Amino acid sequence: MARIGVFVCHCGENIGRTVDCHGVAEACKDVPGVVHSVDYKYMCSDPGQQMVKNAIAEKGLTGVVVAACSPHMHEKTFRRATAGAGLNPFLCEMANVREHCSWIHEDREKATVKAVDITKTIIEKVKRNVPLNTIRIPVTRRALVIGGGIAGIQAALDIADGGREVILVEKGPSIGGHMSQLSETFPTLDCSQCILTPRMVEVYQHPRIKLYAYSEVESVEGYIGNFKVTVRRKARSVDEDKCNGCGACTQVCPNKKIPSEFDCGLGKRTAIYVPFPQAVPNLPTVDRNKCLLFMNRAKGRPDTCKKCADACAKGAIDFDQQDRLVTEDVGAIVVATGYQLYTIGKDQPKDNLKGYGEYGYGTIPDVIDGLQFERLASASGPTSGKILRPSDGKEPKRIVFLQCIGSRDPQKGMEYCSKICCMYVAKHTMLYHHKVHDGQATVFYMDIRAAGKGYEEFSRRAIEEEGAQYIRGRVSRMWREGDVIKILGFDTLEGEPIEMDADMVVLATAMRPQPGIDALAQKLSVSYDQHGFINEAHPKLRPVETNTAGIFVAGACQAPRDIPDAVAMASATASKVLGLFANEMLEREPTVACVNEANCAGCFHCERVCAYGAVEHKDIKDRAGNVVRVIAYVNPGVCQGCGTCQATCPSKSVELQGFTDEQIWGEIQALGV
Amino acid sequence: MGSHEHSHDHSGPEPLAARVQRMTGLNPACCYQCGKCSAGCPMAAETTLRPHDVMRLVARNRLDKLADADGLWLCLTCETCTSRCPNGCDPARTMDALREIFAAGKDGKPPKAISAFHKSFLNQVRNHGRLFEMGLIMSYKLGGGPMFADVTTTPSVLARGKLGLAPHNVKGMDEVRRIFAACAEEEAQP
Amino acid sequence: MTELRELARRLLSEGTVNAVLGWEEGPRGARPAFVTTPEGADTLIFDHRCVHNLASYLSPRRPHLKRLGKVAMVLKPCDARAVAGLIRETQIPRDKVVLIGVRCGGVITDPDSTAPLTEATVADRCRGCPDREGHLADHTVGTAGPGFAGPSKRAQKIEELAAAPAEKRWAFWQSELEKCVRCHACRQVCPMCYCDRCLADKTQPRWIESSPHARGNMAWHVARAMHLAGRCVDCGECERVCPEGIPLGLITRKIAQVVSERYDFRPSDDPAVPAPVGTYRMDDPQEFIL
Amino acid sequence: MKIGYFPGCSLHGLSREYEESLKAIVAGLDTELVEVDDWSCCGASSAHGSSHLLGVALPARNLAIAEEQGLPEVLAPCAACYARLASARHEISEDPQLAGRVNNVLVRDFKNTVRVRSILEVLKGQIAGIKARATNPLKDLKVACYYGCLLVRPVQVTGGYDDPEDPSSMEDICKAAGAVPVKWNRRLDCCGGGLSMSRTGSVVRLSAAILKDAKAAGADAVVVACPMCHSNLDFRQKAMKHRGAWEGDMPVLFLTQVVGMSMGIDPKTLGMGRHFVSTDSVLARTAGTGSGSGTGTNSAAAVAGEVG
Amino acid sequence: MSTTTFIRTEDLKGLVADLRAAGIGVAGPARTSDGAVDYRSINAFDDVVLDGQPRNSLKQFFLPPTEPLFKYQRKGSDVAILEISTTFPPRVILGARPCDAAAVDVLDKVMNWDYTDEPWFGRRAATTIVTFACPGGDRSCFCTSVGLAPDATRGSDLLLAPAGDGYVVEIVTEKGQALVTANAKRFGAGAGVEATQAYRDKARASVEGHVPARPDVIRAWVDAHFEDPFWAEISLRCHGCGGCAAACPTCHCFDIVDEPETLTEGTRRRNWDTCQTSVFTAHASGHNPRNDQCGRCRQRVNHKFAIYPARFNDILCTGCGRCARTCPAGQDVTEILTRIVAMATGQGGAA
Amino acid sequence: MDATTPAVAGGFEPRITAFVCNWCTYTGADLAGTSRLQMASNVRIIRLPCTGRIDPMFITKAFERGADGIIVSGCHPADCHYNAGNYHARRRFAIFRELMDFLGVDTGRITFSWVSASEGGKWRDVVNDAVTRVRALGPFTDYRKLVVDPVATATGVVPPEHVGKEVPA
Repeated sequence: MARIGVFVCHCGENIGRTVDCHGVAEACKDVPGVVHSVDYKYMCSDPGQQMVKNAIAEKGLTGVVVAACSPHMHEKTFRRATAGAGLNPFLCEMANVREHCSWIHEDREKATVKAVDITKTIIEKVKRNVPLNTIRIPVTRRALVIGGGIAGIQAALDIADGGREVILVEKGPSIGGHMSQLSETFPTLDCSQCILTPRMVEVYQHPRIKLYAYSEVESVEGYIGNFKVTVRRKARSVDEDKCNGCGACTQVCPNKKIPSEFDCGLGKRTAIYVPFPQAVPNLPTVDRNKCLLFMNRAKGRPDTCKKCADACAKGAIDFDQQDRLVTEDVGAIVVATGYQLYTIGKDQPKDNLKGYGEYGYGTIPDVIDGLQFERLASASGPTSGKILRPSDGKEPKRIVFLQCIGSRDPQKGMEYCSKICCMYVAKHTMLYHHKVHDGQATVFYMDIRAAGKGYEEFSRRAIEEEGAQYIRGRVSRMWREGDVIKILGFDTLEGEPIEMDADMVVLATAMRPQPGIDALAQKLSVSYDQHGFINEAHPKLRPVETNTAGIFVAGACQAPRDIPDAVAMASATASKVLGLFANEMLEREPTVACVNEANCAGCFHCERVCAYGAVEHKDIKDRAGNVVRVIAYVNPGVCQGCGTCQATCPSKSVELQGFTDEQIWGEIQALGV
Repeated sequence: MGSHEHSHDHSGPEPLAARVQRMTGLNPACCYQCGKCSAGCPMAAETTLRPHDVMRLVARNRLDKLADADGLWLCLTCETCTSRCPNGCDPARTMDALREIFAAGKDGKPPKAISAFHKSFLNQVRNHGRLFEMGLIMSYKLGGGPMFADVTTTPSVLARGKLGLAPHNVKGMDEVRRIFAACAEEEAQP
Repeated sequence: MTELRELARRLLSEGTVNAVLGWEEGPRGARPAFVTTPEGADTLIFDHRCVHNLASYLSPRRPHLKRLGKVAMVLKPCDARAVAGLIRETQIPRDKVVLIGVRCGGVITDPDSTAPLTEATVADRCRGCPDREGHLADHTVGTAGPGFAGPSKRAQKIEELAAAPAEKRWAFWQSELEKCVRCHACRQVCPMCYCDRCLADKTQPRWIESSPHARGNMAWHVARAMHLAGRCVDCGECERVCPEGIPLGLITRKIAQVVSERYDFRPSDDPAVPAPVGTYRMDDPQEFIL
Repeated sequence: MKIGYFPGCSLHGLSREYEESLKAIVAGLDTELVEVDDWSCCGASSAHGSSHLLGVALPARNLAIAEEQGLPEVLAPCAACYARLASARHEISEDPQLAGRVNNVLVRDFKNTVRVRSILEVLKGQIAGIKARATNPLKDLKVACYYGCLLVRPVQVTGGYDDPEDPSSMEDICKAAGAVPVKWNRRLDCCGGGLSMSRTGSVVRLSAAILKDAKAAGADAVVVACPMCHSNLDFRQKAMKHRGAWEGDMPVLFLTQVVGMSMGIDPKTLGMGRHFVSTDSVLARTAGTGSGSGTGTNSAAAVAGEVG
Repeated sequence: MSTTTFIRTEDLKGLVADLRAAGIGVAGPARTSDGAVDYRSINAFDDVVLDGQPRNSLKQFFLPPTEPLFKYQRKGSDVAILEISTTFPPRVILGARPCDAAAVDVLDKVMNWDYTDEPWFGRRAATTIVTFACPGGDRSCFCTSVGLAPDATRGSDLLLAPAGDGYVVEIVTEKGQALVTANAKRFGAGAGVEATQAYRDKARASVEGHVPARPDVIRAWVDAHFEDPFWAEISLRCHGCGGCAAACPTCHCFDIVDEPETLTEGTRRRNWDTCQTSVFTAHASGHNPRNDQCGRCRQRVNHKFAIYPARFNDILCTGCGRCARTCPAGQDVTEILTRIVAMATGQGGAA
Repeated sequence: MDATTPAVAGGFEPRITAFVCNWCTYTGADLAGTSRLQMASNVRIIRLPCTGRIDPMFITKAFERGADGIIVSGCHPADCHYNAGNYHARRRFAIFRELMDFLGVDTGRITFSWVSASEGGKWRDVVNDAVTRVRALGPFTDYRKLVVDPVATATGVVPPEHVGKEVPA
């Protein structure tokens, strides 16, 4: 039989003014199971808490109801007091007679009746409460960072500098990401590679960072503090231990005409290649789709070309290397997979992206995108920093930049603003102006979004000091006539149509998440939006956490981000990870779901509604070891306690502790007439 | 019963944007004035009312400015604006709705020549069920169209057997007239 | 029929299955049959009186049937939806049962009736049923009649009720539900009710009072309707077996209409199609929410 | 193959050569055109600009009749008719309320089951047949395929049978007929459409730009699939000259005529003589292998007698 | 006592009117909303439908599907019990079937076994059962195989059988006599029992031979074959729905539950239950002695034809055939009993 | 009258049970309190972690126990603390509401709303509207009548739940 103590708080005048607190305490005395019912001026004061403790000891209470303010205010206080008296803290609950009663009603009689009801509801709940214990989960204090761009690099370095091991997985042959492709960065125009390269080297040399380049996450199991990650280490065809990065192999490769991914197709590379001179790790990789030997093998022909192997003094070339799967235990994961650019061609990866036929579907050679322009402007780029047209290598004297290509365009692209284009277009006009002094840069824009430290000043400089012509309006059509590009536009400020000729056009195409992010998100069971960007747990207050505990997000895989944003996010994830790793054990509220194994029918409706992937399949075996039933098991480390599973379970075989059906039934019962 | 009352009592005509939205199901506020429509408009050079101007004036409730200009009637309904609009605004359909508003005659008048042409055209259809081109030319002229610059070419048209001299009346004339009448009646309702 | 018997005989004699679930001629018309020998295959029948949804027998709630071992089951296109449901909800592994589809042009309501299958006698759920054969079966036998077009009498009754004022509906359902004696036959025959321990049998807490008074009956039928929402395959068994003649099909059909209208879902015999309850779309209609 | 056929007013009036050539070629393509009974005008741009409902109801009447005739699809060769019919179908299917209003106005139980096909869509499906029957392939005839506005856009209405910004079906059909499509820029620009009578000046400006671009690209002829475009580009060449906007003569052919020529059909049958700009130059280029009349005379008198 | 009298149809109608006027409830087989026939409260004899067996038996008139036993109130740790009356106002059931009337008499034994069931006998005392001799049944009827007959008087207070323009009335009990006496003007001279003989013979012929009339043989076989594979075989098709038990005039198992109404008040109720469901024998421990349908199917036959006979020397079955008619899966008691007799007499075995 | 019955001063005062989620509506109701927004006192809140936890049976049980009206309220779409609980609840209650309507329950008695933690004012409006609406509908006696007070039978009246089954006197 329950022995419940009820403690009604006056909260000074706050409750006492409109609620007859003594009357409430008296009314509760008749409730079956209540053995102690008192009222007091300030329950949360030390003497008030002491009253609770004393009553627990003296009356042998099995449950405590404090009728006072919102549980959001003082639940912790009174649970602590309860625990202090040796009673399980989860046997204490609060009846909210302040926010939900005294503060919103004037009529004393009505408010008192309501306060009694509220208290009775909680009495009935507490009668059915059971002792719960905080869940403690061991934490593996190593982190996985997915993506070796600037965000991933920053996160990895910060975590490693914080004293924890990091595994950094990069799918490309080198870390560095898009930032390594940039020429200069806005708004300071400092050299991108100059600031990035040292960080890349630091990663490589850091004793607590294990770098898996040319690798991808194969699968992820487990939950916060206890992930098991399988990484596919793709075969480079080069023995990492033997190779000394001399580059002799790349010199002799006969296939030299492969468009370089790093140079966005504007430069060429060989089939065995290092993507760029500062690559980390500085190891060549054989592109098996382009290597003559592998092309021959694919056709069933004998190996002919082995020039690279012959050239290698270390015997590091290994054509028979296979992909390897390695498994790592980690306690936290940072997703930093970055972005790709919208391509304007017809062959868009998703149906709703139609490409830009009116701009020639990207078939006009001198229409390039912003990243290609970066490569042209980069001193290490295919033109050694000269702005030259891809079609004929001439210097364009009239260059036109179009903003919002694929951005802010729900019809053919994405409705969102890609955030960085306004700034990099301004930067491009300046770089162009610095390199082609007699050239004219024109920008078609819709709005200039330059909210950032020094950003507005920077974009104004492009217009005011560097001669860029800004035309407010979108371009309707472009086509090629002879060697000029005809542009049909409209100046909405002037109110006139514009037909202009350009030698080169740069499209500021939209930022999109990396292809395959959806598959990765599914492996991690984190949610993503309709564009594929990873969802943060809360847009304001938990911007670098995902809805899956222990998985964090940094950089442009969450939304379009510029470098400072990405770096700030990365450091934020590192601080979250280090915070998580501060303790060997993780403590969690015991408000988690629990399966009644005898009752579970194994329909897995719970699994379908669980947003966290907390429901697992559990085999029930007979004595002979045969599986006789498969039932649900809720992993308490993963469960967040929403209880959707319980409402969904047809046989009510899963119970959310702290909000069980018994408890809620009692509450409803308490309100009966 | 509810605590907040909703009333449409504040008098005055319905805002143009709301009216257009009611007619077309499109939200004129979607236009962010990028001008891509006008950039591709074949009539942009001739008209003072380019598609993005139209969208703006609708959003700003400027029935007066729209009524003042010929632009609406110069639209070729080529759908270029609609096809290229990044935000799905459909200026062509919006202009249809505006023409409809003005054709009803209560809010301003369409330019004589173009209006006369459309009137003649529809009269032909109402009276015969199909277009009687010769009849159209005649009635257009009588209805106030400019002295037809092509009168000189008409004989050559006839000579090529291109113009019939007598109208063809469809059998379902009653139905066609009923459609005209029913539409007029339907549209007349508030 | 020969085709069916031949197939059953073959499956049994080759040892592919230990038993074939089908229909036979019983003392009171067609009834479920459990054939365990090749010779027994000759007792199998299929005609328009084979109304029973045998999928219920696959439910794991029946240990006495599990002992038969691997079974083949004869199924109508509508029964296939139930089997798909059981597979979808991980109640039976697809590879543990052989499915013999029979082409079907509709059944009547009473397996003991001698009436021919006509527009007048066809079971209401068959009106408008587009499926002549299921897609789930391993083997498909027989030929099907052309099927029957609407109008469904239940749909008409639902419309009639919907048009009536709420008090009328309340009165109608009270007069019907009051008849319920809570034998739970509706649950027992339902292929989609497979919980070992039904919610209605749970006592802590007692959400659904076991007493067959109007209040307990209301709670039971509301819970049943909610549990079957988006899962009911419209086999009509609950209504057929109700010893008190309560028109339970009106409720299940109504909910099916709601689910179909709101979420564009109809019961499917494809186990891969997710059920509409347990999934969501971010833009689901929510006109009823303030 | 049987397909519904909605000629529209122009094909029975100013552009009867379009119908003549269409009928001539479908015979060779094993296609039967079933004319929509007692069809009426689609309302063109005049209807939808004055009453939206009328603009939907007039085409819907024709679709309803076709539906009653049991026609699953209807070919509207005129691009404007196609646009009106297809857009009526689209709007009715998207808007159940509009569907109800249309049915009320029509007093017909119209279920909106008839698909509307453009000439490009239909001929694209027959490319193999066209190739097979091109006994007289138009070798070296350089054509500028002109789509104009309404054949391929907006894509919601057309259903996307061709790319709205970079279409290829007309080129494909012309290639099948042996002609050589040129690459040019103004394939999708508007010719001035319905303003032909009321604002000839605009039409002259727009159409002349199109012809100039075609000429610059080296085209021998412009190919169209719209009576309005044809009228503006062909008939208005004279006015263009008057106003000094255009020099020279650019034959403007209907796509069906191009196909017909490749099949070796008599130019008279194809109505080649009805054009204002002589098609002789085109016919001359294909003369060697042509059947029958060789150089078609394009004098008005030569054909006037035969058509009433 | 077995005297006869006669009532004309007109008087029967008048009798109903008289009873109603006197505030006495009258029930009889009448049409339900879904077109079936069931025992219902009637206002006039014209409501009575005599063709077709009522869907349910008379059981629910004496053992309702749910009935309150008492109400309780709690205050603090005190509990107060509020008794519920077991005295009921008088009523007459007109047009009962002999098999249904007999069932009530069969159940009197168990209801008066280890204690006297007050609500049951309260209702029994208040109720006069006027049975109409059965016109004959269908192939599932077998009353003659369990010692009854279409014109059996067991359980009836009066038995009516049609003759001429009315009914020959057999007065079976004193309660029946009291009804006749209280309404003497409605009864009078008429044809004798012999006038109904053809009617009775025809009815008897229609039900005979469906099940061998060997209850002793059945009982012996059931007693001796608890583990026979026969039970597993017949249970295969059973859904465990309990429809048979609900429809059965003699199945009488019940469950007792406390239903709280508010925090402090509630009712103890008695509700129908059936041995055909898994929860019927489920123990709180989780153990279930009858953990599959095989045991449950056996139990039903066992209880009716062996256990009840052993305890009360009576058969817990009146051969009404409702279980066979209602079974959704075609389980048929006539088939089961016939096969048992055949097995017992060496003419067959489990398939 | 015991203390649990709302004061009846000149008319019917409905009893309304509200099932709300902890993160949005409960906190929104807290905000209404801290903002001292006055509202009708007829609503009793039962706090749950998420609308996804709310089972339709809670509602039938509350009706059984004499509630005249119900409020179900949680986070706006996309705001769910648990990502998707409210989406699941939305489907569940869309169906439940139609079911109740079909069974003849006036759906005006059941209010569904999204009230965020910042919408104290909206919570007040939801409460006041629901109270006004249910007050107009009157007490939900239909549901309460589903089972009789057995005390009545102590006087010898036959339980009306047997109407049709037992002959009334």
